[in-house]
Amino acid sequence: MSVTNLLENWSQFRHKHPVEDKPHAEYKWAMSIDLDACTGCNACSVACYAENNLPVVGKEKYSHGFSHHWMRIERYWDEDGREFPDQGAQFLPMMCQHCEAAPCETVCPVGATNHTGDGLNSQVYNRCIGSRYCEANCPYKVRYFNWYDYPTTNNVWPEPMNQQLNPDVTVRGKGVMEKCTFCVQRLTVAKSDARSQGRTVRDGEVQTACQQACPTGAITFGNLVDPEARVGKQWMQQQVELAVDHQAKDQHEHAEQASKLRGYRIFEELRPYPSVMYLERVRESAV
Amino acid sequence: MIENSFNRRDFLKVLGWGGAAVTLSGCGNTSVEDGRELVTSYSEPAEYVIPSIGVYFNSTCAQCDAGCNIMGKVREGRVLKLEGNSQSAINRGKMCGLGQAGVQAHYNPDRLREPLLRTGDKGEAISWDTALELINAKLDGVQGNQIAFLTGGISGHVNVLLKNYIDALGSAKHFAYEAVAPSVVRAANKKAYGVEMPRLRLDKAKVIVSFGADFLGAWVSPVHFAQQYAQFRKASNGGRGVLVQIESKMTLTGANADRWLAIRPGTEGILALGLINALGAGGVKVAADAAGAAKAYTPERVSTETGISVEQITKLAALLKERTPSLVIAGSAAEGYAHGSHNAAAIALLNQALGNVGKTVEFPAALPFPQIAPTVGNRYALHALNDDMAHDQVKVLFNFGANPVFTAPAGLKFKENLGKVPFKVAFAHYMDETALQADLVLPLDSALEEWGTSVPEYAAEGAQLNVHQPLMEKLYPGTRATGDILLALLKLRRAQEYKGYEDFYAYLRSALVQNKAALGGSGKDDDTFWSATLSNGLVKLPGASNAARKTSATTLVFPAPAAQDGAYPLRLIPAVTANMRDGRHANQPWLQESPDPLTTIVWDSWVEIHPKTAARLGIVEGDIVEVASKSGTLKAQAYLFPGIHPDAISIPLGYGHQAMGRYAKDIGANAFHIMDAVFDSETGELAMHETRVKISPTGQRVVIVKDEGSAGGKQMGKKIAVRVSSEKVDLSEEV
Amino acid sequence: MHRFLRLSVFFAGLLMAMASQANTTAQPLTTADDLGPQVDQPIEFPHDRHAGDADKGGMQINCMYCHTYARRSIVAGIPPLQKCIGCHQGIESVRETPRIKKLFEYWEGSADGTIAAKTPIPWKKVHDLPDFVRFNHERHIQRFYFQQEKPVQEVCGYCHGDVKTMTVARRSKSLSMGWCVSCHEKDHPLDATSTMTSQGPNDCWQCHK
Amino acid sequence: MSQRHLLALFDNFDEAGAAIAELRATHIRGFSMDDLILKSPIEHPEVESVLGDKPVYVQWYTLVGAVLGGLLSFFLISGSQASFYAQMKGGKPIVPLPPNFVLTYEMFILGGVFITVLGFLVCAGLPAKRSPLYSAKVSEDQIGILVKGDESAISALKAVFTRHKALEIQEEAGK
Amino acid sequence: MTEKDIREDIAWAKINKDVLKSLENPRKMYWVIIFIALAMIGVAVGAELYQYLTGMGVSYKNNSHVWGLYIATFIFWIGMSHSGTLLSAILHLMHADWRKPIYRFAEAMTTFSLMTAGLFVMVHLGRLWMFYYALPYPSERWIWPNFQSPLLWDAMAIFTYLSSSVIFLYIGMIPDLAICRDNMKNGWRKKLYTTLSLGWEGTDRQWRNFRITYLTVACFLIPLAVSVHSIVASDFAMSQQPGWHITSFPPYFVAGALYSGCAAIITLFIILRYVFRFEEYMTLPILKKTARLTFAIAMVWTYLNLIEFASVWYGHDQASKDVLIYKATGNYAPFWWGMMFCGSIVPLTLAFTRFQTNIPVLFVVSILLNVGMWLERWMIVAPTFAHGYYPWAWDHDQWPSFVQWSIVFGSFGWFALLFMVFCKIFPSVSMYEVKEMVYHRSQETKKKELASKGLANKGAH
Repeated sequence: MSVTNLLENWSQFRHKHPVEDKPHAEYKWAMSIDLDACTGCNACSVACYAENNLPVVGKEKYSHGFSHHWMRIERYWDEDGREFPDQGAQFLPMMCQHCEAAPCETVCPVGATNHTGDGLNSQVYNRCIGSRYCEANCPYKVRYFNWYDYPTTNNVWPEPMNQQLNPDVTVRGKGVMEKCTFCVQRLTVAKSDARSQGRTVRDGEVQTACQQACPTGAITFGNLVDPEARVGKQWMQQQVELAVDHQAKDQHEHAEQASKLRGYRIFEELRPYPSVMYLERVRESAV
Repeated sequence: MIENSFNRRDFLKVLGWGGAAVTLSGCGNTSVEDGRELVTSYSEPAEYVIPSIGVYFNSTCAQCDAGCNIMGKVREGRVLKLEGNSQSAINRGKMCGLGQAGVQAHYNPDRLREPLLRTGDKGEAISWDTALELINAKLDGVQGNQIAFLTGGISGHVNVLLKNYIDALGSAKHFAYEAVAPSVVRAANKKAYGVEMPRLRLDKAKVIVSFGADFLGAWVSPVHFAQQYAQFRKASNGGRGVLVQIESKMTLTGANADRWLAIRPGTEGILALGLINALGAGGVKVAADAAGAAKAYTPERVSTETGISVEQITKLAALLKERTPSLVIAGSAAEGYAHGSHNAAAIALLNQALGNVGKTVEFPAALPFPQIAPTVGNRYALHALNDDMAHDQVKVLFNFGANPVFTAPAGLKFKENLGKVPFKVAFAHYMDETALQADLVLPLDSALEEWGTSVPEYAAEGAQLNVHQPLMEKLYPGTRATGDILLALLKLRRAQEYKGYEDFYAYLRSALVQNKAALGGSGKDDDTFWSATLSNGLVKLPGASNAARKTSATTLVFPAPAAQDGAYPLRLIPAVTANMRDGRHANQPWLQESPDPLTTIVWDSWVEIHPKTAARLGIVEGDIVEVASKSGTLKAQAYLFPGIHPDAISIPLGYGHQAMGRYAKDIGANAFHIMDAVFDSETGELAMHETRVKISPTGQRVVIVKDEGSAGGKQMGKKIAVRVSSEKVDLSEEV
Repeated sequence: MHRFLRLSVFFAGLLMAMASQANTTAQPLTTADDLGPQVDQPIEFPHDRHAGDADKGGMQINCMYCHTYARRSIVAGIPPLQKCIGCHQGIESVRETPRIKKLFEYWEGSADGTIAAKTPIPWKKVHDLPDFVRFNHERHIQRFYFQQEKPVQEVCGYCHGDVKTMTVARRSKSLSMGWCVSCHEKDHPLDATSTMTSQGPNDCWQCHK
Repeated sequence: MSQRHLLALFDNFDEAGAAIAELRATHIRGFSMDDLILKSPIEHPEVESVLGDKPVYVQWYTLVGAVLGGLLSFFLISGSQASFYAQMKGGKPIVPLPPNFVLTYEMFILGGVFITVLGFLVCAGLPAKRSPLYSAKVSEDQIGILVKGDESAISALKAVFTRHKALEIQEEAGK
Repeated sequence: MTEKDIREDIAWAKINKDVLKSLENPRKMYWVIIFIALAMIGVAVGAELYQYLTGMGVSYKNNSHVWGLYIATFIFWIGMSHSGTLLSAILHLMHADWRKPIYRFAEAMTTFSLMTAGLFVMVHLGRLWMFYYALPYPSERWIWPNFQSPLLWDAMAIFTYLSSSVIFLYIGMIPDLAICRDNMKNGWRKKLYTTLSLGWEGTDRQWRNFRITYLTVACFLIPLAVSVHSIVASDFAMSQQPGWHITSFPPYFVAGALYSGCAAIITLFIILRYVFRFEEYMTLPILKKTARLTFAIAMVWTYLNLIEFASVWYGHDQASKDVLIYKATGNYAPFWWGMMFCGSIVPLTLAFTRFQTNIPVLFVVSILLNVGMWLERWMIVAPTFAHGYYPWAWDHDQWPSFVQWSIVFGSFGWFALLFMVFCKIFPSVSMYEVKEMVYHRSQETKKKELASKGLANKGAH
């Protein structure tokens, strides 16, 4: 940190990063979730527990809202007050949206949560001091705090269950915030392998745990920069753009093709520019 | 990939914990250290072993009978995670939550570690040899037909050994019992189509009418169906498929239906006939006999009996008429009544009338090796065994992992009858309710430790043989694989025949290698074939497809209309949830903590009540209600749930264990124990939905522990989970 | 009046000094050697004999001949017992020396049966980073050894010090975060595949898990 | 010729003021007005009319301190933000001005306050050694005048003080 | 105004004597207070230890409701600190000399409530032992805290404010310390005062620079105080949450701060007056003025409060509107209405002259006001968490645990202890300024009398 460096590269440090004027170089990890395919079966959530060393907190703690499901399945009913929910329920997998302009990043006093070059919203456990401002400022409430020291709590990882812990993921102690990482441990390995072969990661080469488990393939994950990536094609086809708070779907002037689209992002209007696009659930009109 | 078994077994040894427990604070190191941790490496590692890089081994998921093929990620000799095997036609690389939790069955801290012999009311650890000797001794002088074997669904070479052992003992009493198997539907299918489990092609259908078949949740082969469902939705065969679910309690599948119809419990068959009638009226060519059978079922009558509006019926009929092929499925909700098989038959007839047979209802290949074919479990078996025990017909009982003391309805008095059996041997992973009653408990290897094969009853394509292989060395030296135990027992009877086999692994290997020609390994030398088989984790079996068979309405018995009972006004619908099933996995914490998809409740059981009914009875959410049936009562928290018929309440099965370790014991209430012993009139299967109950608030109230927040399932006008009607979008255009 | 001027100038200087001090103290001493404790291993392995220079009686064996995983994995790995035996079976000259005897005990099992045959040697970890740190050997070897073709002992030496002169390896760099960064922030010449900066990564998640 | 101190205590300010006025008027040899110090329990700005007003430089320290504080903080903060670990915050530049201004503002004040106090100590000559003659009365309710003059002047000074009914006159012990 | 703020014929020597007495023997009540305070602290320390060792979970917050009473009480104490500045700085600049007898303890209050507030920042952290990560110091790690975070601005502002007000307090005390020095018998206290008074002798030069310095620091303190609480406000206003993201927050917070501060001054005024027998100096007229000031600020606060509701109500942000409705009707309603009552209705009593000098009434009222202000802070923090943007994460029945309550409770003990100890060691009434006050006022009256006798021109000579 020297003042000379500051003055020399002033313009570079004044860039709004990474949205708008500074596009992503190699990778921009993003996701799309087809709510029409999602059956709410919870496979993704359990897979996440297995992959990311999530503690099982037990009934008492769960009742206080100390649950740790980075990937939670929400179930919504129609609010039209009919006797039966005869259009079924609506399921929504909700995890960290890895916003491009993340509200959580700016407020962390120690800079434990930052934006990475690949457009991930990083959470560095051993830097976190537990002020919990990030969660306070998260519109989706998808950050989970270690209210207790789970590694040393009874029946969380009793011998030999601790042998199942994933060595690539830190087991968080008390007092740190945590959240979905898009399985960064897998991404890092994939990127490293790709680099050794002098290329970038191919589409489908790396999967997040939830995507890998999902029986209906509702979850698509990939590199938005890569033109071959399925996720990119989906975003393109749904005309959803990353750093925009008003998508083609919302514009009234060309309503007719806009109505054909079903891609949307939650809380678009708050301008966090989330990296997760949801596809509206479709319901048959004939019956 | 794998040179020889020795080498990879060596690889499966657990290594020093170098970098295994990565923790932020408390345990584990948080600063640079020197010489604290050990770092070891295998003395003779195989080429593919690279520290810190996971190696995948293929095996088969043993969490349910669907037989999904899985890969275990192994590092430093520890299996870390289970993932789907993409070569599998069943699950195509995917997995359900239940399967994922398989590792917790393996690492469960409450597993049994050595053979236990009952002395008084406590168990005493004994050696395996004494245990086996003891069994042999106890068998002496007992006539064969007084020796009974109670198992769950069982297949593959373990099944072969079991059969051989049974017949070595001169017994014929093998009771295969599955508490929640679709056994009535199997029987009905057998009659209708000639096969117990026809292959359902959801992906080909344009309309699916499911009578309470929870094929996305817990029915037959959920992961496989889920994938077909995805294609069915994706408009892969032109036009997005329409799912209509007809049931009295909303299942996960029901929650995903385009139209969910709350039908009066037990009247599914009537509606099916009503639809046939309506179709006929709508101008669909229906076979004369079927039309005749359905003649009496006018929409008005059906409507009054089922509670489904005439409009709905006609709409549905119209839909079925215009969009073909369709598929009609009879599920556990339809079969769970005294007239269950009549319902199932009627529904099969509807399929016939719609001409789906052969289109969306196909027929599985016949298995070339009958001896390894699955012996599927049913509920009649329990009934039969129970009678035998009641009449002191059973002197020695072998129990392979089934847990009837937990799952038998109170009406059967199973526990008392079990007490009459002089010597009970339980093969068990955990000290569950049944093992507690046993005189001798033999601890089993976990599914991730043992060798074996299995044949899924519902194979997606052709037939297939699944390979189970260890993903890790035994956690406890004191446990043994089912196969090894059976082999040892057999050696005590037929030493000559089996002396060639050092252990079950040797037996298995030779058994497969001998038939390698039939297993697609012709020409290969034994080792190559064997290692190829192991690395694939499954063998596709060739087999001629069965021919379709036409059903006829002549044998049809008209399902009885729903009856009322003043004393017990409500009907109990025991819910089979994807996580808990019949409760054998209740001790896997991931499953306890992953919220029930519909109620989002965790770590407890609950009583689903329709808000209308609740209002009538003055019950609000969180009330502890007493549910009383003729055979028993239980207390549980009430949850107001719109997705249930007002004449019914629903309680999930699998909770309320009295044993099975820290994660299962005393969690919730056991709905099995208030079920009346009513049986299906044709098959004698226990009718799961025939229990009538009354409920009353006890005055206590709790805050339900669930994931859903104070807003309930409401979005409060926010744009979170959005739904669009189908004519607005065209999915076929999408990526 | 003058005193006041002098003083204000003095304090101005003081503040400036503080500022520049704050700047400079932020720069960690990059080459600082920070010698870790002696770790006594089950067998006192002589790195100098194996990897040392010829003139000092070493055999100049490439580090990655034994630590073979370094180029393929994030960990360098301890050579399997097999590897040691592979060579030493053929070297009768040293067969009877105490260390080699010990080695063969692990392979063939000890006479008193305390050590079973083919027991992995319980080496102690010398360069043991905190659990939440992900240091990737592969990346560093790939970049400096394969792409920039630096001599292997130099490349390993960046972090492990001059092992070829030690018997049992001993940590000789601090391996602290600041120490890592002192190298990451240097401008290294770009390698073939990197489309990123010529510096080491500065993003937390590259090294923290 | 050696100098001696003299401390006269007065009941109220008017007499003290008058005494000073007279001292100024009558030029006593061997005594200069600069050697006169007024000590009072409370502040008497009026004294300047008789002593002549002396400039105060504290505000200059304030200025310097505030400016330096501000600059220092801005550059330290921006500089550290622009370090090798550029903490990327989605949608924000690495060196964002508004937050830095907030902090600059705080440091501006901090610097101001600290250096002002420093200036005060310097200008007021604190901490100081006790002057040879001191009476606790001046911190209570009396006004003290401390003068330094040659042996010769002492008597004259005394005379002036007594004339203005000094309650008490302390004298430094002779050498 | 006929009755005088303070007797003008009061002898300066007496002033010294009376005030110095407060350093010697207070009434029994003093020791009672100290004892109670210690007990309260004991409870809190126990609770904090338990929380530190077990984890934040024991305070019963949860994943959507991550902040609780700690932050609320933190704001409360910060707010409390503002009155000191108000009395000493603002009124000083306005030459309202009735402040002189009471500003000293007001400043002490500022300092100590800031220290208390600081504690809550710590208590609230999940990893207290890693606190130093938040400090901007050049570390071997090469990383700095995130200067974009309002929390860091807080830290900076509070540090500045604390150090400045300590200095202000100290500078203002130097002449009095000299008095203490001159009147103390030998002993540790004498040493203490001697060192602290820096050899002050009240020379003309010292006084001259003293005046300027005091004035300058006062000038700095006012914008500083305002900035501090508006920064605390920006912790919320800068965030995106409904009910927080409100433009009028900073002024609103500042008003609230002054409000609670004045209320606290009344409380302490009454206590000190009794405990240290300060009836001569902390007179009813002064109390009356303070009461009136408080009333004025109460009305300002009420106004800003209504403004806030209005701007939410007529704004387009549905979410914020929901939160507002939830506050008034949801399960926080009792507290919310309690706040409205204590904050806006109770102060009306201060409008009546009869009550403005009625000590028991004022005592009760002033405490009620602070209860109201504490509730206000809680109502800012909690409902937004319980009823934020994301319905699924709503959490209406989150109730702070005993741990939280006892730590909050104990903080009052902590404050009381610091404050009372201070008043025992240092003169809590500024002697030299009371003298100035008396002096100037008597000069005034003299002039008046002379003028009235029409002998003004004679008196001039």
